[in-house]
Amino acid sequence: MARVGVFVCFCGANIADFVDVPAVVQEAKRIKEVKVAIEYKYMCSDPGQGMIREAIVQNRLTSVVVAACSPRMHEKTFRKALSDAGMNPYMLEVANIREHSSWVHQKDKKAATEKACDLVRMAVAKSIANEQLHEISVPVTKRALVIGGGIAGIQAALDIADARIPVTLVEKSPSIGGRMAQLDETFPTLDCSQCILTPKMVDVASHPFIELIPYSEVIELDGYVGNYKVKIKKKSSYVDFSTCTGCGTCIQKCPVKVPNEFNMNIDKRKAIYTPFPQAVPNKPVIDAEHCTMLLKGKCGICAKFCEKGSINFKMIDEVIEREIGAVVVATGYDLWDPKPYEEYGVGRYKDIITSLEFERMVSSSGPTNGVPVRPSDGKVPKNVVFIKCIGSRDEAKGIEYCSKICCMYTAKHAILLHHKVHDSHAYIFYMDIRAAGKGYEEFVKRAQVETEATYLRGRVSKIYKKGDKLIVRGEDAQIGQVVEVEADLVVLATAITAPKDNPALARLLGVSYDKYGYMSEAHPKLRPVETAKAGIFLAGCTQAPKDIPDTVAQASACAAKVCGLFAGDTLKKDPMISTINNEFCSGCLNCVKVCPYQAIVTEEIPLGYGSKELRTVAKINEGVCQGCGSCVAVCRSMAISLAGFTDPQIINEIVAI
Amino acid sequence: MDYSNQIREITSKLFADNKIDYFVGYRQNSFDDSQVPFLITDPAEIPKLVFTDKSVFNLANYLKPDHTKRKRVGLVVKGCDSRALNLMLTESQVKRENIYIIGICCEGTLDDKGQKPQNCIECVMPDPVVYDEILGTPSGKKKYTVNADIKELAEKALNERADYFEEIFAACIRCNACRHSCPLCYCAKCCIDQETSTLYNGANTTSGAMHALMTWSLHLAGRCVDCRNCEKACPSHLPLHLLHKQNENVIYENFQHHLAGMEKDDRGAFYKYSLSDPDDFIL
Amino acid sequence: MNVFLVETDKTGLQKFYEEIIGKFETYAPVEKFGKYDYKRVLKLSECNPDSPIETTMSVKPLFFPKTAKIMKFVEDSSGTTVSETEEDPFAGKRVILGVKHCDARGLQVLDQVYKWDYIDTDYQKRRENTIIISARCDKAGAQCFCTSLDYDVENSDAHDIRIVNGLNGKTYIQAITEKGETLLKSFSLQSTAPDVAKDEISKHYKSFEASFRLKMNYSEVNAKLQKLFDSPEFETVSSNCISCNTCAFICPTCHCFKISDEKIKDAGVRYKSYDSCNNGYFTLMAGGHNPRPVKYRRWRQRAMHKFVYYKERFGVNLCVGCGHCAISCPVNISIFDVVNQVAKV
Amino acid sequence: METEVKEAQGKIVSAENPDISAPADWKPVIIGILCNWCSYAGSDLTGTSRIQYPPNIRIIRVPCSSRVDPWFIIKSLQSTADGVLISGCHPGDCHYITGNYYARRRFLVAKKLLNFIGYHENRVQFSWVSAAEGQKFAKVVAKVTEDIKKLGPLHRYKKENF
Repeated sequence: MARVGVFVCFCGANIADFVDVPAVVQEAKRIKEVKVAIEYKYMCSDPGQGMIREAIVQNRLTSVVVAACSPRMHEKTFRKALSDAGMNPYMLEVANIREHSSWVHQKDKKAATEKACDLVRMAVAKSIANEQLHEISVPVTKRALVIGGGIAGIQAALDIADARIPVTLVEKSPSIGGRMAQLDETFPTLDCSQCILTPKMVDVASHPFIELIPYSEVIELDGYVGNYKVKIKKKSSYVDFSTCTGCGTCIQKCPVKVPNEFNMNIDKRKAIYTPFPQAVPNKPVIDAEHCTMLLKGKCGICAKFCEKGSINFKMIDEVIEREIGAVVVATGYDLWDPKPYEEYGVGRYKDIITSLEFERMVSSSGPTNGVPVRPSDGKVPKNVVFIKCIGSRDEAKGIEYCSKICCMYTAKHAILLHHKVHDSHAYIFYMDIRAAGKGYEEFVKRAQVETEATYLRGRVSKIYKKGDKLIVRGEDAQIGQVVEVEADLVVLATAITAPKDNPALARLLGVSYDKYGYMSEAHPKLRPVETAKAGIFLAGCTQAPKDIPDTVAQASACAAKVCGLFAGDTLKKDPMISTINNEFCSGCLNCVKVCPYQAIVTEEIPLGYGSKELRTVAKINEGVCQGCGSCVAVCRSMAISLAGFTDPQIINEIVAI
Repeated sequence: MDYSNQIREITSKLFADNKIDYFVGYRQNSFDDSQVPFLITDPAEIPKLVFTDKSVFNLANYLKPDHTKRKRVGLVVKGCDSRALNLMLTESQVKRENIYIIGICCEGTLDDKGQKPQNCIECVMPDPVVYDEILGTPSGKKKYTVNADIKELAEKALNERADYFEEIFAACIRCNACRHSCPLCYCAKCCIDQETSTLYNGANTTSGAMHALMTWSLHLAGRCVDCRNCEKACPSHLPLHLLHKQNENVIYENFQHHLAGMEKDDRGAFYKYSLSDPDDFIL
Repeated sequence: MNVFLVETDKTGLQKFYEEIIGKFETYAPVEKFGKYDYKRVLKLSECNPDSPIETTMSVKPLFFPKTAKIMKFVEDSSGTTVSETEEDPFAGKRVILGVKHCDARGLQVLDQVYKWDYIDTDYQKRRENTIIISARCDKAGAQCFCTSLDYDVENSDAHDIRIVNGLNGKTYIQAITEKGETLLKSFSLQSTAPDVAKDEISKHYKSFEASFRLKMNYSEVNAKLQKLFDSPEFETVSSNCISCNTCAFICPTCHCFKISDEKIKDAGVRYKSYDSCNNGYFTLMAGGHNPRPVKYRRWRQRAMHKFVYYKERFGVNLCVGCGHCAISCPVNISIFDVVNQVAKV
Repeated sequence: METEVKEAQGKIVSAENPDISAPADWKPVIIGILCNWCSYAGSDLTGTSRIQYPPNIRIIRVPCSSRVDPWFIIKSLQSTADGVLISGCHPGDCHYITGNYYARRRFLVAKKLLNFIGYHENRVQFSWVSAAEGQKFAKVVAKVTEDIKKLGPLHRYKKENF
């Protein structure tokens, strides 16, 4: 027989002024199951909680109703009070008589009191159907998987590994480093990108807790938080990394030349190559699409010259499996292709380049040894026009969002241009200058002052050729006139986009992604690092465009999340999740279809008691279920119930009014 | 249409090749021209099998484990029956490899009075949508029309409609024949005949019947194939199709012309969603 | 025995019915959704009790309704207070017209169980206060087999007044019980009791008896069934049963029920409603064991209860041969076929 | 076709049955089923902001609008409620990613079906209220209460008087 205690709070004057608290207590006392009903000034205070504890023991209560503020406020406080009195904390129900009554019906005390009485009656009725629940513990495999070896992945891997947690770092290309390795200098400090990145890359390679798997991709992820199984496809490199010394002879000898994607195809690389000289691991791979030996079976020069015999043309893709507990996704970004800007002559005029091409040119290790040149004639440009927001903030041609970093890197490019070509002049067409960040505004100022660059506020309407010059026609909104600039080179600050493989990867991982292909965080403000799928975290531009400091910060946040997840031997979980009574389950598996977390799996159970025949029924994976109840409502045979919000609980509430 | 001979031939072969343990067909009733479902395990019974336009009952019902014990079953299906079967397949109630389906391109059945019933006149898919063997010539998918009864009722005043339905619910005796005759009501435990009366009104009151029938029809919303097994089974002759057809209309109009079980792997309308589902009824 | 027998004609009978409807709370088969059921009638034009009409439900619900409140309760701090429900809506003085004799016989059979062990006072009161006027069938239906059972259809005393359409165009109103006789007398009808009337009634019965399609040897079937509990035939005969419960709900003699409570706020009602042994979990026990998990066992229970167990305990056969179940069965299973097929061995 | 809701001589006539009426000061009971993350939080915000709304609603908390089985609505309408309001997160904002999309489908069909069998369409209403929309919650409740007041008492399929 249920024995319920009701504790009504005055909340100082907050409740008592607008609800007749003693009347609510009297009403509660009339309910059959209520054995004790008490009012107090502040139920959440120590003495208030003490009263609850005392009443529980004295009256041998089976459940407790606290009529006070919103359960979103003090549910945890009161649960703890129950726990301290030796009662299961989930036997608590909170009647929200403050936010839902006293504060919203301040002009009608009678109605507010009636409503408070009803809310108490509902809570009592619900609490009678409450069940004792216990925190769920899920075992964890303490190994993290980091997908992507750019600065985000590197930072996350290092931070996790430094906490002595093993990390598997998977990188798609032959070397880690990512986009940051392509950069020359970084804003706002103008420190050399390679100089700050390469030590970290080397750390990754040498870290005892990091397993680096380059030139590979994640192809399957199974399981749930703390207990994932991942399959990684190691693409065939045709070079045995265990014996290769990275001497580079093969690269020198290879006769096949291929556009070099690391340098934005400005120069060429070989068919056997390392992406860049500081690559980690510094072992070459063979580009199977271009190697004559692999394509036609002739050549094999590299193998001839390899002293270690590391080259193996028969190497095949390999699938490796790892058991992991958490995943950090750090797949970075792609650049938007400016082709839709036909009026600028993109594709027609060689001397219109993208910002990353410019970046590679001004890089001292780049294809032009650090000097920008015109692709058309190789001359050093004097007048350079930079156009911002190419693709960004452009609903018609590109994407709606702001790519966040273009204002800053364009200012950087103006400075770099000035440094490399002293007599040059930069013209910058912009929509706004977004320079929010530590030292950012100062940096833009510096660019404007130091380089004397001409900042023109307005959109470029057209670019046309006049002789060997490009005439950039745009509007200067500040003077309200059309201006024309004669340019040797035009640099487009193209937008950042999500990597094109992101949606496929997101589906594979079971996380959601937005319409642009960026993976979605669990909450835009309060859970920006987590995804909705427990144990999968996001770092860097895979979630949204961001600059290096933000990326690194998010990567470290991911590491903190992973370390937090792995802090104990088991994971503790809220027990308010679904359970399936498999005797009732008819195995239609519609619950599986509506579950947003893939938390429902199937299991085979005997057809009847002692039967050898099996039938398939649904089973909740406790580790994954978040307790939304979608499955409960679609279960026609009422086989699923959601702890804390069971059908009897809700119906009890409905009929108590 | 009379496919009796073909069905007998196919069935004999199925038994001879040991492909099935059960065959579910129809046999002539002993004293009038109606037909009843006929389950056979013995090939000697094959000559009794018939199939004509009096073969009304939706045999997919017999794939429930209670009847054929998850064994290998051969059965005859018309268009609507095959749609139900499709859903049973999607909802993992039967294994495709365990059933041998003889699909009939249905030309419409006849009721006791020799009339074509309304659901056959309005039939959207007379051809089988899933089968191993097809008999007859497919005539293709028909245009979906809103049931005349529904239109007529929807145009009535609210209180007239309410009166009408109250009479229906009052006449219900809650025998659950509707649920048991429906091939898609295969739940091991049905929520509407569960004895948890505080949740579901267990008593045979008007409100109890309303609760039960409404819940039942909502469980079949987006799944009902309009075979009208339920209506034919109802001892009180209640026009149960009204509830189902109403839901079907709403679903067809609002959710991308969804009709239950038309395609392989089709989920019921409530087990999927579209971002463009109507939102205008929400405040 | 002094027979109270009135000879009249169609018009006389109409007048008789009209008078009854005017004086009593009268029920008769009324059409709704294309089928007939017993409903309260206020005018003769609403119904047609002349010749027996095949109703879907039997007359049972007027005595054992599909649901009935059995008590009320209120819960408060002092505990649960139980009280009587308001007055029984079926307890008044009533007349039921157009009852087939099999339906009426069904009530006689039910009486046995209601006065045994626990006496159901509600039921007793309803029976006592009701006069059943029965029109003898002219022709047997396709599923009827009342004449093959253990009761004397010709001289059945299950109803209070019998109406017979004579082959000579006359109509005869005969009082069977004292209640009936009192009623007829109160209508100032005179017993004419001509011998020709008796002859006519007997002739009518002969022609009625000859119209039966289904016939069986009851005592043989009953005797055989007693030994056939383990007959494998039960599985065959029930193979196409879909366990829909229709047969039990419309049966004039099925009397299983379930109890359910409904509650709003702190007050509630306990209901008693029909249930059926064909229901898969009718016998499911709290511990999870179900002695009749498969349908052939449920059918065996149904057949044996109808034809063996009840007879053993109360001396009457539970099945009255009305054929309601076979007519309503969506897959046309007839209890007649079931018992005969099982007993064929 | 909906019947015109009549308000005759200070009495409120039931929309579903013109024979039933209630005095003008009759107070409807409305059951509100709110999702925990948006609408319940929004209703809390209404409280914290001290925005006043009619006191007829009784709120039940569920984790997500997708937890709401249509038979909760039916059960409510058969109990004391004269109307039901169900509220969840705006499309795309669901704390559980997709819950409200499934819920939306069920609600539409259930609402139409209830209307079909004779409940006025305003008896059962749905809203999307975010955690930030305290003001909107108050407005929704005021509107729903006003609508249901006009409809008069609900009498059909009520549990028999106990």
